Amino acid sequence: MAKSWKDWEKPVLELDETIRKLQAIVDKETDPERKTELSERVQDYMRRRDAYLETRYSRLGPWEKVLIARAETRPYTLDYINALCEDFVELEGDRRFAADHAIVGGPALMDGRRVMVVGHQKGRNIQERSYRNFGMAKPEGYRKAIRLFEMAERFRMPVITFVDTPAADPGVESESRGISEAIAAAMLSMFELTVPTVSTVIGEGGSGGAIGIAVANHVMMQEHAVYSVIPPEGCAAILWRAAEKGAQAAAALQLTSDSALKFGLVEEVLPEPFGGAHRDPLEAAQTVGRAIMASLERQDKLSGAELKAERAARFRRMGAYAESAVAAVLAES
Amino acid sequence: MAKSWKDWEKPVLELDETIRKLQAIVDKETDPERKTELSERVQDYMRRRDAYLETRYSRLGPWEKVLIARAETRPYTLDYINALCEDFVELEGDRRFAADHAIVGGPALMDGRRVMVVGHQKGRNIQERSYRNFGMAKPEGYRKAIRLFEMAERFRMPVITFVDTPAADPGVESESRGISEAIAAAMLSMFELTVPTVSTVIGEGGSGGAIGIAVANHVMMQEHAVYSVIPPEGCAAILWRAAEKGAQAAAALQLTSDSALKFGLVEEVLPEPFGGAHRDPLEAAQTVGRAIMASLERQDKLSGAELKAERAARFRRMGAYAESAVAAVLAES
Amino acid sequence: MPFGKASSGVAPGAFLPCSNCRKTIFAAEFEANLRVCPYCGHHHRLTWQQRVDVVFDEGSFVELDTDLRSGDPLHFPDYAEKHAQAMQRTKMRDSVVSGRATLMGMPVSTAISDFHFMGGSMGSVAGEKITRAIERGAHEGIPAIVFCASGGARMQEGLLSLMQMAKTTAAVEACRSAGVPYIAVFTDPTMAGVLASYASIADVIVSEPRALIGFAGARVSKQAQVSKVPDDFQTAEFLLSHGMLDKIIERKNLRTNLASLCRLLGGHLAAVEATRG
Amino acid sequence: MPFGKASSGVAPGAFLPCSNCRKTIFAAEFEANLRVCPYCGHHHRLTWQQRVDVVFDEGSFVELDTDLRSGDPLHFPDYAEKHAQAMQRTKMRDSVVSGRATLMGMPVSTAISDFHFMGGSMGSVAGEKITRAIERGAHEGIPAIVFCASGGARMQEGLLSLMQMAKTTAAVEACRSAGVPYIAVFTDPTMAGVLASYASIADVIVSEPRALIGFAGARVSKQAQVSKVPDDFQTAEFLLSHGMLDKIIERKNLRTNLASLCRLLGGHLAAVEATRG
Ligand SMILES: [Zn+2]
Ligand SMILES: [Zn+2]
Repeated sequence: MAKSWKDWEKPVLELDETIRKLQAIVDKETDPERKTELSERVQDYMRRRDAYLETRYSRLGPWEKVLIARAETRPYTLDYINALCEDFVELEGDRRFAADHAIVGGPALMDGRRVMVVGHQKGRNIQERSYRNFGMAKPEGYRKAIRLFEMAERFRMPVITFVDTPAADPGVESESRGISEAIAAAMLSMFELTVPTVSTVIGEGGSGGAIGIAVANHVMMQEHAVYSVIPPEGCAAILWRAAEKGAQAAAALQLTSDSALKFGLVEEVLPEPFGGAHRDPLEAAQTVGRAIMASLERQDKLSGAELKAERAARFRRMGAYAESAVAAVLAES
Repeated sequence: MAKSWKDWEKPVLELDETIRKLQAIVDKETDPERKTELSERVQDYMRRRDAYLETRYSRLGPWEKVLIARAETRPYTLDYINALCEDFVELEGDRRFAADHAIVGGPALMDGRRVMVVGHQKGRNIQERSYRNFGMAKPEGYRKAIRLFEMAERFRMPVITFVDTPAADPGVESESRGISEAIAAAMLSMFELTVPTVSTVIGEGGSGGAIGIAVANHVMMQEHAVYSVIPPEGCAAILWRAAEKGAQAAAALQLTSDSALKFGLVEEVLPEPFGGAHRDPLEAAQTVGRAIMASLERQDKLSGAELKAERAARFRRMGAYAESAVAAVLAES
Repeated sequence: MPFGKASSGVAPGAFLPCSNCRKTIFAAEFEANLRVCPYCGHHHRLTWQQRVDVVFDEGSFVELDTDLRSGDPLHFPDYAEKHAQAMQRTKMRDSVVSGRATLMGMPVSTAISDFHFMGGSMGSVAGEKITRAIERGAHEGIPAIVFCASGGARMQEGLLSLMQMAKTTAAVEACRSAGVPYIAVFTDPTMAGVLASYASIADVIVSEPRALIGFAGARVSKQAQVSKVPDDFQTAEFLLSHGMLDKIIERKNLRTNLASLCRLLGGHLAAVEATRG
Repeated sequence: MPFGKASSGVAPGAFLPCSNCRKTIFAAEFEANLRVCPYCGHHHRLTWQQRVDVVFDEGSFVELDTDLRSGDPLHFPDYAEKHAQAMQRTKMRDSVVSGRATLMGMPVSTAISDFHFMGGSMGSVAGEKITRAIERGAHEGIPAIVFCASGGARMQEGLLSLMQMAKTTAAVEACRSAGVPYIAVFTDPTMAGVLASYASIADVIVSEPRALIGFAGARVSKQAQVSKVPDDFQTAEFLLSHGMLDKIIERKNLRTNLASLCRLLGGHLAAVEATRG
């Protein structure tokens, strides 16, 4: 079982490095013949790399998607905001207890539209990760989100959320300050909105911590993102008393984007650039941005009451069960 | 300067004790003549006590009212709730951080009506005082109040508040969790209500801590209650660098009920029983209860929008200033 | 077999140890005491049927949504077998029973989780029943009362279970908009996905004493924590002192206290208005 | 006389020590740097006029409510004299100046507290001006921006001053109902009755660096406390980390940041809608 996305990406990273070096030589080469020859070698390497990526990424298993979703090179919420928004003012206060850096948010101008953006934020290096608490928000993070949702409602701004968290913070402090209430209240707050809402799972959609800010009219997942009721390691620990069987649990949980689409739990799976969002963050962002704007355009045609009703109905129909007296008898016989 | 209401109440308390003892003797006495004689002495003592109380309480100065408002025998919020409500379910949660025992509240049945009661609560003995934090609420107390106000709005229940606090808690913890925001948000929450509201200052109306839950359509003060922008000792400390000049400051601040009525800052002053509310808590409660019910009856005739507008207008007109170009010229010449 | 470990099959003449304090007590006395240990006051878990008996007017409960059957959408390893075994053992069809009842004369809508069925976990059927019970309150203008006893979302139904958190929350929103009282009663245990959705956003939240209540398994919370864990961590008493509960109510007072709350919040009026509207 | 202690009367060629770091600096450079010390970054207090110059479009500010005059309703000892002296010294009529201006072209309503007038304290006139400024925003559909610099309520007007807390809060409610952005800018100091009313319930709250912000005088808070008082207690940085502020903004960026906020929150649209309605 792979432990990191780098396990299979290593040959690619090595090829990338070789290509980079070779290209530098090409650039300096003055002899036209030699230049052409080297150029062809660069092209060849690139073809081989891309062929590898194409095969590899077209048959990624659930566990590999978990690892990619967790990759530290994967674009994070602020990367999408920076790529997609002309103006963004981060507002930090929850007006209750603390500034939580695992959820960021504020008003922004996206494609010329005023929107309220809220998303989980992870960190890339050790300091950042600690500052962002590994993207695990505390109650104050969700309460800040609620404040921003209410502000969006007041000023008639669509709400755009980016979901990317392993889970809500499970510590003693979070319990003391009501992490459960905060998550539930955040969902409730989203159900109360009469403005358009779009959520995108851009990495890890980790259980309650994810759904807390993912109650939208339109929910999307990036191709390699995952969305799960429980972290696969936690599931394996409970079921088989073996957290290391995460890959097995990932498969059982069907936490990939195609499964979520199949069960009708997301509206749209957004294709990622060749080799994953991390290979071309800008292209990934543009795909996400276009999808957000398309959904807003559709939602603009609905009244506030219709938006609210559509959102409730969206979640209302979720569930897999049978209901009929006949089914009941059959099930029990 | 008196330090306690007992300074002048001592003769009364002694007479009370003498009367009680003498009455016990009367009750046991079998000789009719002697019984009559003793009875008359009891009556005489009572007359003298009442005469003293009448004179004394008719000319209480501002500082003496401060001391009475702080008296540990004075009825507190829960005493009024117990006296006036048939059913009361205290709800403790602020859903944020902690249960605050300096503010109590919950739904109750008052004179057959469903109401939401919220009030500051002080303690009588050392343990109680510490449990109630001397009636000084922290942010969580005001946030609990907000929750109850919102619940009252949802279930169409009038809001009845009792005001009795030296001040909001000024500690480092309270600052850390936003005591200022909590007070301001509580006022804002009361301004949003479309149900009838009545507030009664039953003891100390201590600055921001008091007004936080006193934004009502109808605001009343008990005769000997005080309501002030700053504790007199604090005022004296700032103005004269002498906290012990509290009596002087109390006079300057005009913190008594008749002043508040004169300036149009309360609608009604509720007479207290002979010798103060603490001498007959039940009668005091009945007076308060009747006044609350009378105000609710009046407010019942208004729509939700009218109630909200009346409440805003009530506070909107408060202030003492002149406005005219002529006044401006005169003031500057 | 100590009390609180099973719900039936004990002869009334038997006597057995309390699973909490280990003191021995007659089965009949235990039942008469609503399955609260007379020695240590421990509130032992109830089945949904016992909960109905403790709280509602005798014979007033009518079960609804009885035709709902769980699927196995993910073909999750061993789920079908576990579910079938739980059905057989508990005579329930899933972890939640929903219906109508009266509470000291007042009509109410209710959903009751039973921990004995797969740890009271919330999958599609449980989520649907809870949703319907709360919606029924909203639509008919009668108070909705949910009794929680759950380890959380049911992982065997994957993301579908997570979505039940949002679905039940939508029902709470409907109840709020309708101005109908919605009350949650936490019993041992109330955890994770259930706590982090419909349970925590009730108008009023009460709990039985010493119930285990928390977001994360205690193991996870403590792992995640460098600082000291309080002794009463994740108990009802801990939650009360942290402002998350409104009241802790002993089982014997639950019926009258819930009736008071319904009356005070206007539960008896909402029905009248719903008929009018 | 160090900088930050007075607002005028210093020749531009003079040089004087910063009241915070004591380093010496030319008056002209100090003014050019918006009265922020180039050495220690200390944001020295501004007069209302300097605030207008720093934030609003040149020449766009129009003062309103100029005829409001304070009374002495309580005949409070020395109040009349103190007030008259403050008027003379500051050339203001009370501690707040209100009016209309444009911010990078957008019309806004504003109220500016000036600490130099009786510590920026809020009595009837200040309360009325702040109320009108916020109401004007609500009625005209233009963002309301208040600049706070106050020790709190003015005790010399007694309970009338306390009531200004409620009155200004009512104005904020009106602004919210109208869907018009209301922004508070905390500057050194923002305290007590001002902080505990209109200031803390703005849609967005920003602050200048290191401003003193608190409910109780630091003396009172510390007296009331057995535990350790943090070093940055009651500073803007303390409030930011405790979730009470949205952003700390250096004076030189205030203008563009406030304009961004107004635009993003739809301040430019509200006016259009207000004319329509
Ligand atoms: Zn026991
Ligand atoms: Zn300096």
